[in-house]
Amino acid sequence: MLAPQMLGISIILPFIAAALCLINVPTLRSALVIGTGVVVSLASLLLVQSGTFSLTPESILGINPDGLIAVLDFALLFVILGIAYRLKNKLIAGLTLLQIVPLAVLELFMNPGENMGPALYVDQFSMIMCMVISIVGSLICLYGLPYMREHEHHLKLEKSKQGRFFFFMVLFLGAMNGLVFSNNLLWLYFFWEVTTLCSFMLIKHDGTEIAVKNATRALWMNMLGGVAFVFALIIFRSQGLPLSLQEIITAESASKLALLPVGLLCFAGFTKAAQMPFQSWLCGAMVAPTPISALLHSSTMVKAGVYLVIRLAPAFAGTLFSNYVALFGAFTFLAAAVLALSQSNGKKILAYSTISNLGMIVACAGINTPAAISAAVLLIVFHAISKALMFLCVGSIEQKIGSRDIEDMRGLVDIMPRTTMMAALGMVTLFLPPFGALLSKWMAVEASAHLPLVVIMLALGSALTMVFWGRWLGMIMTSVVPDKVLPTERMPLFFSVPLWTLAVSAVVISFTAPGLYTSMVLPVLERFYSADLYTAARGVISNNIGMFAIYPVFVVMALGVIYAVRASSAKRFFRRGDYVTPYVCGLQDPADPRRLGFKGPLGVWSEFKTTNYYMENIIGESRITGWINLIAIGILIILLAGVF
Amino acid sequence: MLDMTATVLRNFLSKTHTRLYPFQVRETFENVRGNLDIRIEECIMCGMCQKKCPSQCITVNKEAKTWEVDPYACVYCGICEECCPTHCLFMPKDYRKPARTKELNQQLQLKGPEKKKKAKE
Amino acid sequence: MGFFQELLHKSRMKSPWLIHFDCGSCNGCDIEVLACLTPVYDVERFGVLNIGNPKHADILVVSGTVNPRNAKVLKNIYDQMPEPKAVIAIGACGTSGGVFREAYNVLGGVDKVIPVDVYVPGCPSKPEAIIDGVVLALEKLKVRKPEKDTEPLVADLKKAREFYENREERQVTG
Amino acid sequence: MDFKTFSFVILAVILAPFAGGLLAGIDRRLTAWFQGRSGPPILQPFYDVIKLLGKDRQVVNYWQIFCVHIYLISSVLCVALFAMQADLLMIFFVMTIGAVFMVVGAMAVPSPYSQLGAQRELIQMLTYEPLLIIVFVGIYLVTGSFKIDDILSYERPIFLMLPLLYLVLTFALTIKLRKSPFDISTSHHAHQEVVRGVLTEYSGPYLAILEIAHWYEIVLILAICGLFWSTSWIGLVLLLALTYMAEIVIDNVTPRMTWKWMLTYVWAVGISLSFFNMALLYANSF
Amino acid sequence: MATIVPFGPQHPVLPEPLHLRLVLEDEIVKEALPTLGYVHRGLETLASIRDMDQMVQIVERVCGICSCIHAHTYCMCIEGLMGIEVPKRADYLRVIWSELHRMHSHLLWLGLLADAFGMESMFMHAWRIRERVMDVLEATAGNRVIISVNKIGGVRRDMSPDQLRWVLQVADELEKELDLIKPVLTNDYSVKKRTVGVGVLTYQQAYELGAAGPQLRGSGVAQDIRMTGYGAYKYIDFAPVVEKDGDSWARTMVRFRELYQSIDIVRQLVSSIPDGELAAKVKGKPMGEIACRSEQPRGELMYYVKATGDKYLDRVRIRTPTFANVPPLLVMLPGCEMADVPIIALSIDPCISCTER
Amino acid sequence: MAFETKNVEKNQLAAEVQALKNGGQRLLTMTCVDLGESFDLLYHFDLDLQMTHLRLTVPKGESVPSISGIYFAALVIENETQDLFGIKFEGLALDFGGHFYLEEEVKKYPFCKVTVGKTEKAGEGA
Ligand code: SF4
Ligand code: SF4
Ligand code: SF4
Ligand code: SF4
Ligand code: SF4
Ligand code: SF4
Ligand code: SF4
Ligand code: SF4
Repeated sequence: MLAPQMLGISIILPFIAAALCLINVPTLRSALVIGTGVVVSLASLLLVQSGTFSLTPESILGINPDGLIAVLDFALLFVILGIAYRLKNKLIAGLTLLQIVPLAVLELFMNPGENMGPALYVDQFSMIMCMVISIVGSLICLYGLPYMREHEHHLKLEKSKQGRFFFFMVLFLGAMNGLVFSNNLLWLYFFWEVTTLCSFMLIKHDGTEIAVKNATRALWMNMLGGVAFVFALIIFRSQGLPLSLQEIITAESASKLALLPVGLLCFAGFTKAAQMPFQSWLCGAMVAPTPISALLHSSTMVKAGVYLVIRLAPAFAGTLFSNYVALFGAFTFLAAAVLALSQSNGKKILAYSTISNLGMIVACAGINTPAAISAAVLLIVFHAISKALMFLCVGSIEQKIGSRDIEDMRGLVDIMPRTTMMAALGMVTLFLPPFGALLSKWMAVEASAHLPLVVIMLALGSALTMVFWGRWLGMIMTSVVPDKVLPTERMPLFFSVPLWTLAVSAVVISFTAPGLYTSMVLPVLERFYSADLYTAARGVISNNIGMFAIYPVFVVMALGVIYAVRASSAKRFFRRGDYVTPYVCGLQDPADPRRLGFKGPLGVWSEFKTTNYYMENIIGESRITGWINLIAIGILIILLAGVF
Repeated sequence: MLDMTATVLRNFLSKTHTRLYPFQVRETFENVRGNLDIRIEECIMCGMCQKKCPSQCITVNKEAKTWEVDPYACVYCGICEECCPTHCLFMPKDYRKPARTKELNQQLQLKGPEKKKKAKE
Repeated sequence: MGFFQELLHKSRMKSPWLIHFDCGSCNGCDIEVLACLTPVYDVERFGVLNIGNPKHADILVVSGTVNPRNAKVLKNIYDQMPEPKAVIAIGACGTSGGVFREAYNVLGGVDKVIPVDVYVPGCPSKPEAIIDGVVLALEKLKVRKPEKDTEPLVADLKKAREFYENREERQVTG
Repeated sequence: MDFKTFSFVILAVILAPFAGGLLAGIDRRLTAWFQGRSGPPILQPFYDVIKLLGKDRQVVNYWQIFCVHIYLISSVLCVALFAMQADLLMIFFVMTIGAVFMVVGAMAVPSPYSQLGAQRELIQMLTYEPLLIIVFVGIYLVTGSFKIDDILSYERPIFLMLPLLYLVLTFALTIKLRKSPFDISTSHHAHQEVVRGVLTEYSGPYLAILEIAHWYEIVLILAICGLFWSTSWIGLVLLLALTYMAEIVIDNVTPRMTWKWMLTYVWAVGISLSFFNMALLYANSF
Repeated sequence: MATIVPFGPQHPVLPEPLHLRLVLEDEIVKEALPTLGYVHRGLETLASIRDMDQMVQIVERVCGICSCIHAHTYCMCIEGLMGIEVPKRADYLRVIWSELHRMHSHLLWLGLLADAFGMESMFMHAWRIRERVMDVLEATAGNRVIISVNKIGGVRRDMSPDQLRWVLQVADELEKELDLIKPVLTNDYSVKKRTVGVGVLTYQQAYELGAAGPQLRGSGVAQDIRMTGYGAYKYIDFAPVVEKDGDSWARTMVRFRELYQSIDIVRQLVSSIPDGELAAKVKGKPMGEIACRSEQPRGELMYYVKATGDKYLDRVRIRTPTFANVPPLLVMLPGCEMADVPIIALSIDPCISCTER
Repeated sequence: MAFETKNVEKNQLAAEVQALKNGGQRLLTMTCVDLGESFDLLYHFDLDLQMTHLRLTVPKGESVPSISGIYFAALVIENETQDLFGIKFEGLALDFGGHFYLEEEVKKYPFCKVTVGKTEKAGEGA
């Protein structure tokens, strides 16, 4: 068993590789990124072989690890303080100080006591997270290689900033891996702050005014979470509780007393997971080049937030607080879906959809039944894969057509058929059965059935989701040239490898969801819950209130798709039919009946033109964000009050 | 909101208003202008109908002794019928049937007025 | 296959969907076409629906005179109907141009632009006559005729142009 | 799946379109009577579909063909799953595949009507989907399960506990049946500002496939309605007959409304009715 | 961000070929531009190849729906130029037929409006009761739609006492049937939801844009050409129907109440119809200029005739109400919803065939 | 019914029409009559069921000021006249450029007597 080594590799290798990336040699950098990706992915896969175990490293490079972490903590915070000084931002400085001081108090004056617990803890949940981070994250980094070359070419940069870029990208992977494996909350805190810093640096990567502004916002919001985190630590310690995640959630003692610090940790999780009212930092992050958005949205950063909340879920099971969390998550789910509906900016839609999905995950954690937690864990996986796919597709599309507005993507299938197919697949896997994301949604709705308010929000939100995905899916398929042979599309190798891998795995993993559930989710759940667990037999996931027949639906739909593809193939069709032009009340141009549009008043030609309904003046972003934030803050206050 | 319900239910409960044409054909009203025809023997080829027809769809050929109407251009106004001095034009009340091809209604006069002339002589 | 063939033919006869195009009619014929749909005549008894969309329709019912502007529309609508299809021209105007056939902006009847299968005379045609016309057109629908009318409208319009050129002569003889 | 269920599923899949078509025929006949006409033969929908199947194929692009087939398959699958007595919520989600692909098929065509229709269809989905979920949740609250076999074995008619939710379900039914006042995205005839909305650009065999898929859907939704009185055949038939009759009357006495009205009205009324019904349930259980 | 939609010329909702190019944003109409000319025949020029008697038949076919009013107005012009005194019975008969036309026209329109907002049963109802009027027309005049009863100097057909009694009977029946659907138009929530406040035309706008007929009266302007007392209108008693709101509902109500008014007028006329000649003798050729007006179901119709004593008239100019109602339509459309376009378009009762002649 | 018209000159037209509008007159329509060498343009107005007519005589080939700025409704009438008689209106609010009714295939200005065969005689006779 090489488990500890694998663990080490997946955390430390990215740190080292990241540092090496700073050497500005393109080939070396590519090799490093590819190499790290492959090794880390393999390591994460190998790690799965091992069972649950915990570990406290004796030393790292000969230094006492706890001490090292403490020193690095302070170093990190001072770096941020420096940044705050450079940005002349008092808020960030204040928030940093609010962490430095309590942390110092904690480290220097508060006795750690006996029960520290192991520093690292590995179970199936963290393994899943690690796989997602390592594999999806690496694929995104791979994709970054050609993307950033093109990007800097577009921006006509004199001096490449790619070294810095990949430094933070790769570092991010290491930090995330560390985060999910940490059991010691102080370690967790360190990695937590590393991701904050990385995300700040990445968002401001392009250095434009708006990028800096949005990065700053991301920083202070996340620092807010950091502050909550530190205070949670202090409270734990002052109450004599161990700073060990596993003990907090399993210990019987940690009932009433620990609810406040758990609540604070959840709060930290909400900020990181960009829950309402903190959604703006994640939307702001859209100014960054696409690989960054993809990384933040799919496999890292935001997932750290929900990871923590789910981890803590058993600690507040059955409390009123839990119900509030469910409500809060459901509200985010609904509100983000409404906002997504009003957007025509493709990346914004993706952003709001991410927030919406995270809201669902948080809601699941709040519903806090085994069904809900399974939904949450599975959704993390499925969402990461499909969302990464979507982002990468939108990135390629943007590089090709120079716009991220979905209205400009009408008829995309005629311009870049392959990418469009991938994007379509990405969307379908995000919102239609029998794919995993919908499986999770199904679980969530059934699990929340006893909470009327939550279930109504989930129902409304899920319908909205259907609308904004459905129309996007429809519009990229608008084929503008009816009988032209599809153009072939050439993709760079490092575009097509990640895209294909993600696309195939989105389908395959959805198909193997029952297996995934039994092997990876069930063991974790069994530790905390006994009743109402789902069982997966012969491709059917079921419990006493519902069942989802994955294999039958999959098989029938797959056959259906094959049949439909054959039926619609141009070769077969031409034998019996004809391609015609759309109906425009008889006003086709008689001279050129293939032209799309109609001959209108004054004999003037009107091109075909339609747009979706965004209802800007009813649910426009600027119109309702304020209200949404207000409600969200309200729920948040009630929620935090719920811990007492 | 549902103010139409009464009417609809009344329809539902009463006999349908449908006339089952073509299985039941209603007797056409008297004096309906359904078609245009001629008793060609009585025509004196005066050309009055041709002159007065607003649609200009009648052709009277005095030499060949033909009277011709284009039933697909005729608007069944009855002007010709009214102005015909011998009242040889008449309008049966049954409408003219649809057809696959357009055919003129051409009538050739074989006897009729010629006899009259002879009689006069 | 015999049985299915029969079934198909029977269904075609029993389900003629109409599209009505007012091609410059005075409304007299239009309202008579619409009157066929009303309770008193109720052509839905024969499966007739006024479907309104050429892509769904089997029978094109045209009333009114053709002029250069609506000729293009008429032709386009006809082209958009999938085979098997039939055309019924309604009224004096539809069949020949009626009283207006010598007006300067009138090309004549519907058959100037598209092939017409049934002519229903009258001004306006009686609803009964229109029903008869539909029944007459059903034969055409029964078996799909392979030939397609591919003559582009541009050529038709050229013919229309010629029609104008000698218009004055025709006026004198008319 | 044992042999009995399997044969039942096969039977359901085969019979559903016939039932749906017959229902459509009866619907047209009754509608005619409500309008004082004598109406088409009961088998008219079958003639229509067979005729459409025999028409020339023409499409604007291949996506249309793809999408109709997916729509058909998902509707068939839904009926099959229902016959298998699977999970209601799952059936519902499978049904959305079809609905979404119908929209995609309509949006795939660069035609203004089809596009407007697709947008409206999306709004209709947005309107009825939450309501259906809420109805299913209501059924769960009564019977304690989402699985149809459990629901069927519940000993009392659910209708008695969920009368208001049944009303909410009929909203969804009206929208799905494409009847006034909710025939907004498409309707049976094209007498509508968007011609026939999502169906505008389909013709011939593809329109026929859509029609057949629609029959499956109707049967499915009526089956769901039937769950509300599953304890006796008489009750079931009576409930369905009355419901359908009411649908036809409503269709005839209301004009088509606008989508804005639909969304606000149906959500407001539907959600408040649901809350009220759920409150009744809680009150009962104490 | 906009959607461009062609509306017509072949559109299932519009029975007639009118084209509107609509620019929509979230289904709100931002811009509407019309195209006309799909029905333009140029029949006014036929005056140069058809004599004045033949022109009666031609102007009847300007429009099939109110055909006899066209012929009536045209005859009024010629009679005015030639100084012909029309017999009183002819005047009465002309107006009875005109009012029957108004009834069938309004019923037809009501049906089309109902079809436009998807209320099929109302369409069927209106058209079913309209058939009764059509029967009367067919029996008395010999044709259902274009009745060809007018000629210069009088009328071509008479109505027998039996027929006159029958007319009264049909009027009673009609009144009963109308009472049945009256609450639907006045009360029904959904119908009002679709029509109230849709396509509002204020008094000022209606007046300045030259709206005509129910369009004008729906906005509160009490203008009805029948008040000038042409034909037999001078012998009877009635007042224009006026509604204040100026929206589609008001226009609907104007037309609906006019149905009752027509029934009333027909009753008055039938009960006081005098005996006498059907037509005056016509001799000679007209000379001079004249403009005559009448009230069609859709509003005021004006004929201008210039004659030079020749066999052919020099100029016949027809100004139809729908033509006058096009500018108000263009003003009402922007800002409405796509779903309201057919309702607004139908609320002016568009008849393109007389718009373009 | 006597037919009295008031003659106006081209440069007074706008002022006259404006005056009528101020007086509460409704624009009914306008009529164009071909007089051979010139056109008669008749403007018909209505107030309280009384008609008023203005007559403007313009030689062929001359353009006429549009009154669509005063009465928006004149727009359609002027476009129609422009199509049928070829009179150019200056300042049309929306100019269909001679394709209000007519397609390109149709002869220009069909209502002018010179272009229509048989009517020429009648025109000369007048
Ligand atoms: S289009 Fe894409 S690659 Fe080009 S500059 Fe923008 S973000 Fe960079
Ligand atoms: S009726 Fe008159 S026109 Fe006719 S033949 Fe006799 S004289 Fe001649
Ligand atoms: S009925 Fe009228 S149109 Fe027909 S031939 Fe006689 S006069 Fe001419
Ligand atoms: S008017 Fe009578 S008699 Fe003279 S040609 Fe015509 S049909 Fe013959
Ligand atoms: S045939 Fe007669 S009724 Fe029909 S459109 Fe022509 S003129 Fe009108
Ligand atoms: S408005 Fe014109 S076209 Fe319409 S019915 Fe009246 S006359 Fe006919
Ligand atoms: S004026 Fe209008 S309504 Fe009256 S007869 Fe003429 S076209 Fe018909
Ligand atoms: S309302 Fe709907 S179903 Fe009824 S006729 Fe119109 S389009 Fe057809």
